[in-house]
Amino acid sequence: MRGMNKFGISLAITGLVLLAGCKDDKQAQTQGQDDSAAGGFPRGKSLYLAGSQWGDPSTFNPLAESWQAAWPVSDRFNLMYEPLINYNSQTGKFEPLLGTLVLSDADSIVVDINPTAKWSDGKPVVSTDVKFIFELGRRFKGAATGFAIEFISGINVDTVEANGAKVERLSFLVDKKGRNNPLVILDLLQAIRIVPSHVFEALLTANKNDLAEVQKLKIDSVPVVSGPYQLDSYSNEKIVIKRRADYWGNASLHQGKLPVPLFVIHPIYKSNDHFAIALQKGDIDASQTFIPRIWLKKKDKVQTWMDQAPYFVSGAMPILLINTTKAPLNSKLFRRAMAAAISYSSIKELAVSGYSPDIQPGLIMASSPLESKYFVAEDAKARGVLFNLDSAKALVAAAGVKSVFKADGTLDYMTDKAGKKLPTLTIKAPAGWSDWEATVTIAVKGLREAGIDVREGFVDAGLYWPALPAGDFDLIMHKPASAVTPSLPWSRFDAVMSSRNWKPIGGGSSMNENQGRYNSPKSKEYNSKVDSLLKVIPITADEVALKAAYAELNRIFMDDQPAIPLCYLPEQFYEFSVAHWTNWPSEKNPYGPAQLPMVSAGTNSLWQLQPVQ
Amino acid sequence: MSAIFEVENLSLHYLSRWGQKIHAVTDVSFSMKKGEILGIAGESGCGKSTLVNGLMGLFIPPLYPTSGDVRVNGESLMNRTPQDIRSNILSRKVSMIPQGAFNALNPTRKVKDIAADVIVAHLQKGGVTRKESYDLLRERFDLFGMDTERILNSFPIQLTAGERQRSVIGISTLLNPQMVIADEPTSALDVSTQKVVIKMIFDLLEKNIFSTMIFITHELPLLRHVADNIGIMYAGEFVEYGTAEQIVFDPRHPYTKALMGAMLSAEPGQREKKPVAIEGAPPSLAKIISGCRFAERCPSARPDCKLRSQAIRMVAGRQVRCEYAD
Amino acid sequence: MKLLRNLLKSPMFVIGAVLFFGTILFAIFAPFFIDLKTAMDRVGGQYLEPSGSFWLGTDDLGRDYVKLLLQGLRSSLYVGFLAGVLATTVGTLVGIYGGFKGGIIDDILNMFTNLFIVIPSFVVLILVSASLEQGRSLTIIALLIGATTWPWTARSVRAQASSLKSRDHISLARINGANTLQIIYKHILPYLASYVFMVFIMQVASGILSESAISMIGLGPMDNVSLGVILNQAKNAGALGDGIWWGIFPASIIITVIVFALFLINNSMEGVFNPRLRK
Amino acid sequence: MLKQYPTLRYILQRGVWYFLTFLVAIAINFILPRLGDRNPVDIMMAKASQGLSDEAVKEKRESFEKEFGLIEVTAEGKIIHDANGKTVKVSGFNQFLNYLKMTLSGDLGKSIQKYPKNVSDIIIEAVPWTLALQFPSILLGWIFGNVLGALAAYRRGVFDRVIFPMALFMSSVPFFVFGMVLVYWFAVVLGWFPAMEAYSGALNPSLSLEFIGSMGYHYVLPFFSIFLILAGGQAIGMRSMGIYELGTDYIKYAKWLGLKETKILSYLFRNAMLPQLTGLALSIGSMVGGALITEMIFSYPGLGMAMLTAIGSNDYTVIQGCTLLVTTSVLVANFSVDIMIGFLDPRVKAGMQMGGK
Repeated sequence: MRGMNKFGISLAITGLVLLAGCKDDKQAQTQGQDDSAAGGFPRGKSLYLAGSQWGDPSTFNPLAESWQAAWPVSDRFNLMYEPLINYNSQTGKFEPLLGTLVLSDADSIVVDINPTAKWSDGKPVVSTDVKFIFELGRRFKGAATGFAIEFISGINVDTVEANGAKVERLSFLVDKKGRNNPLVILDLLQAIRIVPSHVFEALLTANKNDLAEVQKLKIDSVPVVSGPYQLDSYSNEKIVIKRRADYWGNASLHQGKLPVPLFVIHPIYKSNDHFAIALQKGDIDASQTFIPRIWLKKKDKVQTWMDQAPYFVSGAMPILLINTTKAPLNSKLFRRAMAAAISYSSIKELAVSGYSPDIQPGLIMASSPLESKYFVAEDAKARGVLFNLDSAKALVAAAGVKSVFKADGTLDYMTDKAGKKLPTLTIKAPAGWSDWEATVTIAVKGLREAGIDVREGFVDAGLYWPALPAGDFDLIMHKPASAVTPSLPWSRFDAVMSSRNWKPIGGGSSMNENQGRYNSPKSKEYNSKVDSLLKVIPITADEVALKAAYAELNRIFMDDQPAIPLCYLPEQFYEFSVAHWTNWPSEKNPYGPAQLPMVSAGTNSLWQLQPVQ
Repeated sequence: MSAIFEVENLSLHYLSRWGQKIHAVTDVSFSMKKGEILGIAGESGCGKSTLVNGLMGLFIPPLYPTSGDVRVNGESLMNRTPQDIRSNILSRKVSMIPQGAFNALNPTRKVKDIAADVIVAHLQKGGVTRKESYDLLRERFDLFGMDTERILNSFPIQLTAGERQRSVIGISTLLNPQMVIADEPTSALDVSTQKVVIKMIFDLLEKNIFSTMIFITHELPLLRHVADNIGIMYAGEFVEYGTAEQIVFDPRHPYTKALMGAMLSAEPGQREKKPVAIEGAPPSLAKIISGCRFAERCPSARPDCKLRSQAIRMVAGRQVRCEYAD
Repeated sequence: MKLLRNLLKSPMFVIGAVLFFGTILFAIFAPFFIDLKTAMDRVGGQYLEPSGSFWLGTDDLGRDYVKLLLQGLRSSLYVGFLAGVLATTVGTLVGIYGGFKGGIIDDILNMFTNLFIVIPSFVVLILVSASLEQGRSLTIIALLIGATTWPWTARSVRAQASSLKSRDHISLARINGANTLQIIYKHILPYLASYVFMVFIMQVASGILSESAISMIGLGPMDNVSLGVILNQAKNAGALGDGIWWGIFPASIIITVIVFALFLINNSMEGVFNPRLRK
Repeated sequence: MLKQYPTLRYILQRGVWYFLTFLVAIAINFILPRLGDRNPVDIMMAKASQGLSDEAVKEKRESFEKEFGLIEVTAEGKIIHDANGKTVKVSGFNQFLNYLKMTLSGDLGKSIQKYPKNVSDIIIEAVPWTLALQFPSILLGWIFGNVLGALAAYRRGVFDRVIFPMALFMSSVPFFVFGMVLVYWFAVVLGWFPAMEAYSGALNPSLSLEFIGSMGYHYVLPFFSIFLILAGGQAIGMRSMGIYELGTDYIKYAKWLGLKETKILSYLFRNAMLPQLTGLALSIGSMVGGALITEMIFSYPGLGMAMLTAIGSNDYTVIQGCTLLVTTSVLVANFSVDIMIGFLDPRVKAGMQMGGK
C-alpha cells in the first residue's frame, strides 16, 4: 500500500502544480487592464448584457472589419465609439449624438458636429475625424468602411453659427453618378462610428502607411473613445467596460446625469440554452438571443417588450430564397405554389415560439409601424398567396409539373412537362440553428403534401455561408437586411430583387444581393421596372409617390415570388430581467426603443435604468 | 513421541459461482510424528493439492472445509480467525512450498523483498528492521550455495526456473517451520534441475531447518526412498495409507496396485507425468457418490461395489478403503 | 448449452438479456402498433406535458415523443449494430490473421492497430465529419464509428488467437496439411466465437454511446433522428432550463438502459468464460 | 549496441515508435479535413467580402490565400501571378510539407473565425481550464475507482454485490447524460449549484479567496459528472484485474506465507494497477472526448468548448489544432505510461530483452 500512496501523492502534487500554473496564466492574461476588479464587480452597479459576442474577443480595433471586432466595438454599439446620429427604430426619427441631422434631401445630407463632443483624451471631435473614417476607402482598398465612397462623392465642411457658437457643418454629397442613394447614406451616418483621426493617423504613420498592419493592432489598452464607457478588462469569458465620469454627453445630452451602471459586462456564452438559464437565474440582465417559451420565464422575472404574444417588436423577415434559374423553380407559378404550401401559422407557433405576428404576402412587413404605411392590403388580397394546400396543388399542375405519389399517399417524385423525372429539391440551412431547422422541417412537410419534392438539406455553417453568394442552392434560408435601419423596406427589396450586379451562377461568381439570381437583365423576360423602382425609391421624397412605388414593387414581388417570406421576427430579441435592474423600456413604458441599452438609440436607457435595492 | 500433526476425517469442498458444491476431499485421516515424512500420490485431479491446501487452517475461497479436524501439536486449526492462523501457524508451524513455483513469486518484487516481507510479517513489531532481515536472508541463502547476491537482487523473471524454485523453498523455510508441505516441488523442471531442488530439500532436512514434511509427487520411486508413510488418493479419498514399504512393494487396494504397475514398469526418465494406465476416468465430484468411487474402473469390482460406499479398514497392517481387499 | 444454462443462473445475465432483447423486440415490433410514418408529424403544441394522448408529451416541434423515441431507438440500435458488426468483423479478421500468421504481416497489422488505438477515434470522427460533403447520414456515422473502433477488437482477438496458435490440436491440424484458412475456420473461430461475441457486445454498446456523443456535439446524422439527436435538440431548445424533463430523461434513460444491459451481458459472460473470475 | 543499457534501449525504442505515430497523426490531421473540397478562405470571404468592391474582394482573397499558404509566393512574400493574372495554387504535397514544418515549430496557423488570432493562443488560453477541470476529476476518479474495484475484488461478498452493479451502471451512463441530470436536478430544480461557467460572472480571475471559492463552487457539478462515471468504469476494470490477480499463484503463496492482509492488498493493487495504467493513458483520448461534452453542458471555457465552438463555426484550423493537441497529449500520456511501466514492471523490459526485438 505504501508504494501506491507515494505514487498517488506525487500525481496529486503534479495536479496541484498544474492547477496553480493555470491560474497564473489566466492572471497574466488580464493583467494591466484589471485594476478595479480585484474585489469583483458589485452586482448593484453592474449591468450584464449578453448575446452580441459569441467567440473569444480578438480585437478592439475600430478599423478592423466588423466581423472581427469584439463587442462593443463591433456592429452598431455606441458605448465606446459613437456615430454622428442615432436612429430610433421606435419613432423612425434621428437623434443627435456626435452630430445633429440638419437636413436630408436628394442632393446631400447635412449634419452639424456637436461642439461639446470630446474624445477621452480631451481633444474635441472635429470634421477631420469624420472625414478620416468616411473617406478611408479612398486611401486604402482594404478599409472596412470602404463602401461609403460608393455613395458619398464628397464631404463639404463649413463653419456656421448656431446658438451663438461656432459649429462645423458637414454636407455629405450624394454621389449622383454612382449609386445615387441618399437612403443608404442615412444608414451609414447612424452606423459608421467616428474614430479619433489623430490617434489613427499617427498609427498609420508608425506603420509605414499600411492599413493592414494597423488593422492587426488590438487597441485594447486605454483606447481613445468618445462614448460613455471605456474598456476595463476582457477575457474569453467576458468583456467589461466601465463608466467614464467625464463623458461629454452627460452634460449635453442627459441633463448632467451619469449612466446608472458603473460597469457594463458582456458575458460570453457559447450556446443558446445558456442564455435562458442565465437570464432565469438573474446572472444576466438582458439578452438579445432567441429564447424559446419566454412566457415560462415570467415567474423568474424575465420580461419582454410586450406582455403577450408576439412579445417582441418585429423588424426582420426570414425568407426562403429561391434559385430562380433552375427548373422547375424558374416558373413563377411553381414558386407561388410553394408559397401556398407552407403553413406559416405552424412556423410561427412551433419554430419561433409564437414570436411572429401573422404575416402578410409580400416583402413589406405589414405589422411594423415604420413600414405599414407602404402596405396595401387590397394588393395582398388580390395577388398574394396564402397557405392553402389545394391551391398549391392546382398551381403545381398549372406550372406543368406532375407529382407522383406512392401507394401509401406519400410523395414519390415529380415529373416535368415532358414526363421526365425531376431531381429532389433541397432547402439549404445551417445545421444546428434550431429555429431555422424547425422552420425548414415544417416547410418541407407542407411542400411534400402539396406534391412538391423537397427535402431538408442541413449543412455545416461553413458550407452554408459560401453557398449563399455563389447561388449554390435550390432553396436557401436567408434573412435579408436584418437590422432596422432608415432605409427599410427599400434595403430588403434591394437585397432580394436587385439585378444591379447580376452574374450567372458558377465560375466563382458571387452576388451579395439577389442571390437567387432573379430577373436576369440578359433574359427576354427581364422586368426593368424592378431595377428602376429600386433606383427611384431612395431619391423620392414625396410620400404619395413613394407609397405608389413600394406598392408596385411589392406587387411584382408577389406575382414573381422570387422568395418566400416565412415569419416576422424582431431585429433583436429584446428580453430583460427585472431581478437586479428595473425601468426597462417596454410597451407600457415606451420611453425608448425595444433594443438593448447598447444599440443605437437604445443606449439612452442606460441613464434611466434603476437598480433594485 | 506424540503426533505433532493430526488430520481427522477431513472433508473439503469447493463452492462454484453457481452455488454448486464440489466435494474435492472426503474423509481423510492421518497423523504425523516429528521427523516423519509423508508422501501423497495419485492421478492429477485426485485432490492431492486440494488436501494440502486445506491443511493449514487458511481456506482460500472457493475452498471451504466441510467437516473434520486438523490439529497441530494437539491444537485444532479449524474455526480460527485468519489473523490467528496467519500469525500463529503459517510460516512458523506449517509452511507451504506451492506447486508451480514459476508463478509463485510476485513478478514485480525482488526476491529479497518478498522474503523480507515474510520476516517482517512474522516477527514482532520493532523486532527486526528491514535491513536486518536482509542480513538474515543472506545468511540463509548462503547456506544453499546459491549466487545469493544476484538472486536476492533479481526480479523473478530474471531467474531460471530452478533458481526460482529454490528461492521459493528458501522463503518458505525462512522461519524454520515445524513442518513443510511440498506440493510437487519438482514438477515442470528438467531432470537435472529436479535433482538440485531435491538435494536442497534434503540439505534443509539435514541441517535441521525443518524435520517434518508432507511431500506430494508423481515420482513414486522417489517417495519410496524418502517417505516414511505414503497415502494414495483417488477421487478425493485416501484409498490406501501405510508405510512406504507396504505401499510400494505390497499394495492391497486395486487402485494402488494399478498405479504401481503403471509407474514402476516404465523406464526411468520416460515416466508419464500423468500415471494413467487405467481405463476410464474418475467420477465427477459434483454429485454425492454412494458406492465405491473406484468401482467403475476397478478390474476386480463386484456387482455390489457400486451400492455401498467403502469404509477404511485395516488390511495387512495398513489402512485400505476396500471391503474386498486382502 | 451448458454455457447457456450457466449463464441463465446469473441474475446479471438474465436482467441484461431481458432488458436488451426486450428493447430489440420492442424496436422491431412496436412499429406494427405505433405508426412511425407519422413520427415526424406535428400532433400538438410545443412541449405538451405527458398525458393520456401523448404518454411522453411532445417535443419543441409538437411531435409525439413516443414515436420520436421509438424512431430514435431504432436509429441508435441500427448505428450500434452496424458499427459493431463492422468493428467486430474487421477487428476479428485483422486480429486472427495477425495473431495466427505472425511475421511481417502481423507486425504491420499490429502497428496499424496500435496506431489507431492511440489516435483517439473521436478526433478522426470530428475531422472526417467536418469534411463530409453530402451531409452526414446515419449509415455514414455508423460506418465511421465502426472504422475507428475496430483496433480494440483486433488487439484483444490477436492476443487470444496467438495463444491458441500454439495449442496441440492446431499444431496437429497443421501437420496434417490443413491450410491457414481451414485452421482458422475449423479450429480457431469456434474457440474464439464466444470471445468475439463478447467483443461484439461491447462494440455495439460503444457504437450507441459514440453516436449519441457525436450527435450531442452537433455532428449527428442529418437525415434521421437518433436518441442523441433528440437529446441535442432538447438541449438546444432549452428544455433543461424550462424544467421540461420529458425532453431529456426518457432518451437518456433509454441510452443508459441499453448500454447497461449490454454491459451486464458482457460482464456475466466474462464471468463464465474467464475461469479465474468464475472460481 | 545498447544491449548493456536495456532501460535506455527500451525508452529509445518506444520513443521512436511514438514519434513515427506522431508523424502519422499529423498526416491524418492534415488530410482528413481536406477530403471535402472546402477551403478556409471561402468561409472567411463569405463574411469578409461584405461591403467591399470587387477589386478589394479579389485582393483580400489573395491575401488570405497567401496567409493560409494556398498560393505560391516569391521569396519576398509577393504573390505570384501567371500570365492571365491568376494566382498559382500550391500543390497538396507542398502544403503538407509546409504544414509539417509549421506544426513541428509550434505554429498552428491562424483561426478562420477569430482571424487574426493564432490557433496556438486559443489553445493556450483554453488548456489550463481543461486541465483544471479534468485532471483532478480524472485522477481522483481513477484512484477512487481503482481502490473501490480492488476492494470489491478482494472482499467480494456483499460489498462486491453492491459496488459492482452500481459501478457497472455508472459506467454505462454517458458523460453528458449525467451532466444534464446534475444540471437539471442540482442547478435548475434545487438551485444548489451554478449550472454553468467556471466562475462567477462578477469576478475577474485573480488569486483572491473569493475567486478561488467561486471557482470551487462552480467546479462541483462538472467534477462529479466526470468523477463518478470515470470511477465506475475504473472500478469495473480494476475489479476484473483484481480478481484475476487474486487467482494467481503468487497471491495464494503470499497468503500461505502468512503475509498481512494489507501487504497482500498492496501486491494485488500494484500489479492489477499496471494494466489499469495503460488503460488510463489509452482512455485519456476518449475522456477528453467525453469531457468535451461536459464542457459544453457546463459552458466551461476549456479546450472542449474551444473545439465545439470551432466545429459549430467550421473553424478548421482551430479544429485541427485541437485534435492535434489531443492526439499529442494521448501519445505523450501513452509514452510516459510505457516508460513508467517499464520501470514498475520488470516483466516488460525483460520481455523486450528476451524477445530480442
